[in-house]
Amino acid sequence: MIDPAFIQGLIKILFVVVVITAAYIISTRNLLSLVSVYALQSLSLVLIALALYSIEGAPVLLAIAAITFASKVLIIPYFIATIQEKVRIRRDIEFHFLSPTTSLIISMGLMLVIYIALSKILAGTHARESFLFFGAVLGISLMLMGMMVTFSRKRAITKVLGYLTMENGVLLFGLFVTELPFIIEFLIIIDLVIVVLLTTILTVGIDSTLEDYHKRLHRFHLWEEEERP
Amino acid sequence: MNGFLLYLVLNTLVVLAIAPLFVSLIKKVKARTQGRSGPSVFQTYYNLAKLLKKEVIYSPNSSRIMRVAPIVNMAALLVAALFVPLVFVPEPLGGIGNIILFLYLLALAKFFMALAGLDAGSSFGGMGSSREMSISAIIEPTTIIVFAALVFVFKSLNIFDMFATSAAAGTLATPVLILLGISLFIILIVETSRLPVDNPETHLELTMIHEGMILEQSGRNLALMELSAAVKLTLLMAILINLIVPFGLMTTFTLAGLLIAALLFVVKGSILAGIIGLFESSTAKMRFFRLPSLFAMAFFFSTLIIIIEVFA
Amino acid sequence: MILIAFIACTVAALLLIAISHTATRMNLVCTAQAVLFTLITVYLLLFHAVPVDSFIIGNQYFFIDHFGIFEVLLTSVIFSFAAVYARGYVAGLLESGELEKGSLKLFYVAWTLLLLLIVLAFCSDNLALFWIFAELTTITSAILIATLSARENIDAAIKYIFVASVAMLFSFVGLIFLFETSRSALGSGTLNWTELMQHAAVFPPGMMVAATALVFIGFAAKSGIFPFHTWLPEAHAKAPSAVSAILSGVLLNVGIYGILRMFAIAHQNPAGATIAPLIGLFGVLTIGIAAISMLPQKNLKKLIAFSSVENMGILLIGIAVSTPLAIFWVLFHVMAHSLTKASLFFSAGILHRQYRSRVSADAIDEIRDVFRLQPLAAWGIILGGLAIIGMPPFPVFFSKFFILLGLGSISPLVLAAVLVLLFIAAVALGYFVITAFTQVTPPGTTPDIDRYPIPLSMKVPIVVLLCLAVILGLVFTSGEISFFNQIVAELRF
Amino acid sequence: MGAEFFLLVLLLLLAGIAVPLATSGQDRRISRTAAHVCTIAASAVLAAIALFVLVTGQEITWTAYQPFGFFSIAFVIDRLAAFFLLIIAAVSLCVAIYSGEYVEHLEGGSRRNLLCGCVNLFILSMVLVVASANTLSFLFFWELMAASSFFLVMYEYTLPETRKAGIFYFVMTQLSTLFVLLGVILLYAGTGSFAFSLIRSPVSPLIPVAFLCLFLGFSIKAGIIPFHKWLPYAHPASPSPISALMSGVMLKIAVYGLVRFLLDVFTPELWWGLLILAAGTASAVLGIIYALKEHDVKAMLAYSSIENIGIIFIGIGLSVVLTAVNLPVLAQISLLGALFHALNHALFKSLLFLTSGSVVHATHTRDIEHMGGLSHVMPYTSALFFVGAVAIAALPPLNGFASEILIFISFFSSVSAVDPLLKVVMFIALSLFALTSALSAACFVKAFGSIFLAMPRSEESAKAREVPFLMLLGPAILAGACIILGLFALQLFTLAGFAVPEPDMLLIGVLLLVMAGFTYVVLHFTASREVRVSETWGCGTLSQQPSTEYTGHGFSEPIDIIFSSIYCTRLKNERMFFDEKNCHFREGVAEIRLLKVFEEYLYLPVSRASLRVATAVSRFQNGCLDTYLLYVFFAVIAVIVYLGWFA
Repeated sequence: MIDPAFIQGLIKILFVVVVITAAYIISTRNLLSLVSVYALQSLSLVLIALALYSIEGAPVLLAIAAITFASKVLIIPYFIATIQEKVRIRRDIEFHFLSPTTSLIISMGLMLVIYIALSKILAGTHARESFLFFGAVLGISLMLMGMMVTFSRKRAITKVLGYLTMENGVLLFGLFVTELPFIIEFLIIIDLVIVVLLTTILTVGIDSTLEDYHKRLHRFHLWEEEERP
Repeated sequence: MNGFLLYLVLNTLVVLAIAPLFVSLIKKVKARTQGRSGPSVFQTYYNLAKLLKKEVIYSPNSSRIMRVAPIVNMAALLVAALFVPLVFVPEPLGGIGNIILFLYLLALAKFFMALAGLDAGSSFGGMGSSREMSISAIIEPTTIIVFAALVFVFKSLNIFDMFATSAAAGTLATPVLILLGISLFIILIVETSRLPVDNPETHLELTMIHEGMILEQSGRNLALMELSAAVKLTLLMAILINLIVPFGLMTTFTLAGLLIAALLFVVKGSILAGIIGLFESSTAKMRFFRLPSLFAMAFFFSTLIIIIEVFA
Repeated sequence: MILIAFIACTVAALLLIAISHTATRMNLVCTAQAVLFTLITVYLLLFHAVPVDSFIIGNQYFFIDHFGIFEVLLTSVIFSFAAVYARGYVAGLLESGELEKGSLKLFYVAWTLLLLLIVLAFCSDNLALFWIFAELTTITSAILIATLSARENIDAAIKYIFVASVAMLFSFVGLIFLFETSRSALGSGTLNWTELMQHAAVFPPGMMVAATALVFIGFAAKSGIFPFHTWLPEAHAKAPSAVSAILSGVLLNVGIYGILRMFAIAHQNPAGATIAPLIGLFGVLTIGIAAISMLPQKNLKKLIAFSSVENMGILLIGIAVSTPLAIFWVLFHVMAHSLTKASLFFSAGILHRQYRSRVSADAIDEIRDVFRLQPLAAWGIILGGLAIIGMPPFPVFFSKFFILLGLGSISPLVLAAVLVLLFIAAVALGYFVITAFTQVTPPGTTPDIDRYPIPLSMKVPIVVLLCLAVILGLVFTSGEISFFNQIVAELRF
Repeated sequence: MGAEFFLLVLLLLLAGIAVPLATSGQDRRISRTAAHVCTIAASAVLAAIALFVLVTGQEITWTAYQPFGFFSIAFVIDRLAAFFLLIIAAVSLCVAIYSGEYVEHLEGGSRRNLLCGCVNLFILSMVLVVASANTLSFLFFWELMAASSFFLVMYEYTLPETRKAGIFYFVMTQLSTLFVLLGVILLYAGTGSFAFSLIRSPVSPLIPVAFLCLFLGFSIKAGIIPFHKWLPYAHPASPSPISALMSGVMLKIAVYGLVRFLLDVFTPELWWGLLILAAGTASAVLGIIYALKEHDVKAMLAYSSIENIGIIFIGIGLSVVLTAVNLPVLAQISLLGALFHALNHALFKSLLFLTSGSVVHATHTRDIEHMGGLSHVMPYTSALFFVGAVAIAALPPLNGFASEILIFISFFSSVSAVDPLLKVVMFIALSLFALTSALSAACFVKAFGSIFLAMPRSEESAKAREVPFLMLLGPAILAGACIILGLFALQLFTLAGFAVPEPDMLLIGVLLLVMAGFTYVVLHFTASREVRVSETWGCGTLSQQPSTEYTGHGFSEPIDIIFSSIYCTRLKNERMFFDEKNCHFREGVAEIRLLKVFEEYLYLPVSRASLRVATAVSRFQNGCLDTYLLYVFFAVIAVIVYLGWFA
C-alpha cells in the first residue's frame, strides 16, 4: 500500500543515518553519548529491516527486526550504561594509531575498495543488480570502521562498542545479500550478548582500561622492565 | 729367486762398505776448500770402530724407545737400501723397490730418531726433533712432486724398472732429467741435513737439528746412528747417480761386470761427494725460519719442471 | 540419542559440581565426564554404523562422520588426561594462593562446558552452528584462562577474545557468502556441510573463493595462523598448564577442523586451485614467524606455544598440498601433535610449579638442578621436545616427512625454505633445553631450592601420553590406517 | 640364511638397551656388565655375519616392517654394508670391553646405567643405518643415531664446556639432518621411489641438487672443514669410550652414506669428484694443522679424525674423478684405498682414544702440558698408544701406511694418464696429501713424546698408576688388528678377490726383522756391552728439571710460526724497563695466541646475526592488544584486495 519508490528513498536516508552514526562513534571523545549513538544506529537498522519487509514481505525480516530492537536498542545499551556509572570514566582522549580525521579518510577509501571488490565478486548474482547492493558494501565497510575503533581507542569500553558496530555491519550485510534463515540471526544475537557480558565483566575487573592497570601493577609486583622485549 | 737373495746380500754389503767413505770424502773436500788438509778419507771407519768399543750411557728418565730407536733406525735404512740397487739391477719382487715405500721407510727412521731425541728430556733433543719434524713436513710436498715426476717420466713406480730403463737408454733418457737431477740434489741436501739446512759438524744448539736428536746417544748406539745417516746419504746419491749417469749399471749378472760397475759407482760417487762438499762450503747455514721460503722455491722449481714436461 | 547422551552427561556433571564443595570432588566429576565421553565415542566407533545422521532432536543440524569421531575421540582422551593432571595442579594452585576458592566452581563449570561445546562443534553439520559453537568455545576457554586472580591472566583472556571474535565475525560474513552462493546455485540456500559437498562442483568459482577466504580468516584465528596467532603465546604462557594443554591439544584442532571442512568443499570446485596457494602462503608465513620468534625465547611455556603455532603451519602446508597422501598425514599429524603437545605442557606445568617466578608468568625461567629436583618432568620435556622436532621413534617424524614429501614434488624452493625454518625451530628448542637443564648449583654451595612434592596424578599423564605417541608412531595397525583412509575418502580428496 | 643371525644381533642389542634402563634405579655393576656382555656378543655375531657376506658375496635381505603401500623399513646387507658392519662390530667389541671397567670409575651413580643403555642404542642405530635398504629407513635410523649420540655427548652435563659442546653438536646434527632430508625428498621427487636404485637416463635437473644436499649433509656429519667445529668440542666433552665410538665409527657412517649414494644411486659427473676431492684435501690439511696446535689430547685426536676423514674423502673424490675420466681400474684402487683407510682409521683412532682415555683417567687432566714420563708408570698403555701413533703416522709395517699407499699409487698412476688441466689439480692435491701425512707424523711424535716420554711435569702424572686389565685388553685387540691388517694387507685383498698393486708388507716386515736381527748380532759380537746410567746432558747442570723439557707447545712452535697465516697467530711481546732509555729490563710478557679462525669468523658471526634478526622479528609479539588488532585489520584488507583481484 506504500509505493516502493518512497520506501527506497526511506532506506537511502537510513543508510546515511547509519554512516553518520558510525563516523560519530569513530571520532567521539565523550563516552556517555557513545552508547546512545550506538542505540540510534541499531534503531536505524531495525527500520531498514521493516522497510525491507514492506518490499519483500518475508516474515523472517519481522522477527529479525523485533530481536534486534529488543537486544541492541534496549538491553545492551542499558547494560553498558550501568557499567559506565560504576566505572565512572567520562572521556577517552588518547588515540593509538589513527586520529579521528585520518580514520574517516581511511573509511572512505575502504568503502571504495570494498565496492570494487564486491562488485567483482558478486558479478553474476542477482544481488548485484538490485539497488540494495550498496547496502552490502555499506555493511562490510561498517565492519571495518568498527574494527578501526577497536584498535585505535584506549578504553576497553570503547573497544567493546567498536565490536558492536562491527556486529551491526554483519547484520546489515546479511539483510541485503540474502534472506538469512532465522536461526542464524537468533544464534548471532545470543553470541553477541554473551561476548558483551563477558568483556564488560572483565573490563570492570581491570578497571576499564588496559594501560591503567599495567601502571598500577608496577607498584605491586615490581615487574622488571627488561622482560618486555 | 736365488738371484734376488744374492742381490740382497750383495747390495747391503756394498752399501755398508761405501757409505762411510762418502761421508769422510765430503769432509775432506770441505777441509781442502778451507785450506786445511782435514782428516784421512777412512776417518769415519775409525770413528765407528772407536764408538763400538765405548760403553753406552742411558739417561735415568729415558724409556725403552732410547734403546730400540738406533736398531730400528738401522734396520729401516738397510731395508731402504734394498730398494736402491747400486750396482746390479735384478727383477723387482713383491713390492720391493716401490718408490713411495722407500720414502716412507726414511720417514720411519726419522720418526724413531725424533722420539729418541725427545726421550732423554733434554731441551737440545726436543729442539732437534721438533725442528727436524717441521722441516721434513715442509719438504715432503717437494719430494712427492719430484718422485711423481720421476714416475711420470719412467712410467713405473718401481726404482728397479727406472734404473733398468735408464741403464738401457745408456745416456740421459730425456733432457728433463737434468732439471729433475737438480731437484733431487736439493732433496738430498735437505734429507741428509747438509749445510744450508742444517750443520752436521757443529754441536752448537742453535745450528744443530740432526745432531741435536742424537746428542744423548752414546757408544754403539751413536755408531749405529752415524752409520745409518751415512747409508741414507749413499742411497740418495745412488738414486741421483744411477738416474742421471747410468753409464756402467749392470742389468745381467756377470762377475766381471759386477767389479767394473762397483768401481765405476765408487768413482761416480766420489765425484758427486766432491760436488756436495763444494756446494756446502760455498753457502752458509740459513736461519731456521728462512727455510720455508727456500723450500717454497724448490717446490716452485719442481712444479715448473712438471708443467714443462706435461704441457710441452 | 548420541547427542542426548553427551548433553545429559554434561548436565549431570554441572549439577554435581554445583553441589560439591571440595576441589577433589569437582575434579573427580570432570574426569568422570571426560572418561564417559571417551567411552561413548569408542562405543560409537566400534558398534555403530558411522556416519550417523539419525538423531531425535534437530536432525538436519547434526551429523557425525569418521572425521568428527576422530576429533571427538582425540578431544575426550586429551580432556580425561588433563582432568587427571588438573587434580594435582589445581590443588597446587589453591595452596599457593594463585586461585581463590570462590572462582574454583566457575573454573570447573567452564571446564565441563568447554568439553561439551567442543564435542557439539565437531558433531554439527550446519556450518553456522559449528561457527556458533566455535565462538562459544572461545568464550569458555577465555574464562578458564582468566580464572587465576593474576591481572595478566585477564589481560591475556581479553586479547584472546578480541582477536578471535573479531576474526570470527569475518568468517560469519564468509558463511553468509556461502549461503548466498548455495542459494543462487541450488534455488534454496543451505549451510549443511553434507549438502554443500554434493553440489560443490556447481557453485560459481568467484563467490566460492570469496566465501572460503573469509571463512579461512576466522578459523585461522581459532588455530593460531600467522597474522592472527598473536594471542596464542601469551594465553598459553599465562593459563594454568592443564588449560594450556587443552588449548594447544584440542582447541587449535577446532580451527584446523573448520579449515579442512571448508577446504574440502572448495576442493571439489575449481576455486580450490586459487585457494590452495593462499593457504600454503599462510602456512609458510606461520612456520616462519613461529620458528624465528622461538629463537630468543626465555620462557618455556611460551616456547612450547610457539612450537604449536609452527605445527599448525605444517598442517596448513599439508592441506595446501591437498593430495590424498598429504591429507592422510595431516590427520596423523593432528593426532601426533595433540598427544605430544599435551604431554609437553604437563611437564612444563610441573617445572612451573617447581620454579614458580614471583614476578609474572612471562618472566625468564630460572631452572636449576632440574635432574635432581624433577627428573621425570625434565625427561618429559627432553623426550617431548625431541618428539615435537620430529625425531624418529616419535610419530611426528613420519607425518612431517610425508607432508614435506608432498610439498617437495610441488616446489623444491618452498620445501628448502620450510626445512630451514623447521631447523631454526629445532635449534631454538634445543638451545633452550640445553642451557636451561645444564644449570647446576656449584657443588660447594648448598642448593636453596627444595623439591616441590608432585602427586602421582600429575606424573602418570606425561608418561602415558608419550608412550601412546610412540606406539602410534611405530605401530601402524591396519584398523588405524583404514580409519584414516575412510576420513580422506569422506572428505573426497 | 643370515637374516636370523642379523635378527639375533638386533635382539642382543635391544637386550643391551633394556637391561640397564630397566635397572636404572639402583647403581649396581651387574646390570652394566650385562649390557657390555650383550654388546660384545652382538658385535661378535655381527662380525661373523659381515665376514660371511664379505667372503662369499651372498646378500642378506630382510624386510622388517611394511605397514602399507610404498613405505617400508627393510634391510639389505651386501658387501659394502658388510664392510662397514665389520668396522662397527670390531670397534664396538673393543670399546665394550674397555668401558666394562672404565664406566666403574665414572661419577654419576645410577646414571651410568643410562649411559650403557644409550651406547647400545647408538650402536643399534648405526648398524641399522648401514643395513637399511631404502632411503626412508636410512633417514629414520640416521636421525635415531643423531639423537642417541646427542645424549651420549651430554653425559657429563654439569660441566660448562659440555653445554657448549652439546649446543654445537645439536645444531650441526640438525643442520645435517636438514640437508639429508632435503636430499632424500628431492631424490624421491626426481626418481619417484625410495629404493637405492640407479637413476635411469632421463635425469631430472633435481638430481645434481639432490646430490649437493646429500653431500653437504654427509660432510657435516663427517666433520669436513667448514662444518667441523662440533668435533673438537664433542669429543673432549664425552667420555672416552663414547668419543672412540663416535670418532671411529659414526664418522664412517657418514662416509658409508656418501659411498652408498655415489655407487648405487647417482652416476657421478666430473665436477662432483672435484668437489669431494677439494673438500677432502682442505679438511686433511687444515685438520692436521689444527691438530698440531691443540694441547688437549682428545681435541687433538678429534682434529686428526677430521684429517683422516679428509684423506678418505680424497680417495673417494679421486675414484669419482677417475670414473668420470673412464679409468675404472685406477678408480677401483683409490676407492679400495679410501674404504681400507676407513677401516684402519676406525681401528687406530679408537685405539688412540681408548688409550688416551686411560691416560686421562690416570692423570685426571686432558692437558698434555701437565703429562710426561708416563711410559715408566704405565708401560702397557704407552706401548699400545705407540702402536696407534705409528699406525696413524702411516709408517710402513702397519695398516695406516697400507691404505695411504693405495691412494698414493692411484694418484701417481693417474697423473700420467689424465688430460693436462686435470693433471695440475692432481699434482696440487697430491702435494697437499703428502704434506698432511708428514704433518701427522710430526703431530704424533709430539703427542707420544709429550705424554709418555721424558719426565712427568705434574704430581698427578708422577703418581699415575697403570689402568686395570680390562682397560688394556680392548685396546690390545685393536692394536693387534692394526698390526695384522698392516702386515697381511695384500693377502687380505687377494682373499677378498681384488687385484691391488699393494706392496707385500709381510715381506717388508720380515726384512725389517731380519735386518734388525742382523745389526743386533753384529753389535753383540763387535761392540762392548757395558751400560751405565747417568744424568742427561744439560750443559753441566746437576739435576735435570722437568721444566726444561720440550712440551707440546714448544714442539709445535716452529709449525705455528711457519703456518702463521693459517692460524692467524698473534705474537705479543711487551717489555717493561726500569729507565726511560729502555736499558734495564724489568719484566716482559711474550705470548703466541692462535685464533680460532672458523669459530670467530664463521660460526659466532652467523649466530649473533641470526639472534639479532630473531629479536627484531619477535618484537612482532609486543604484548599490546592494539597492535594485534592492527595486524588482523591489515590481513583482512589484504584478503579483500586479493579476492577483488582474483575472484
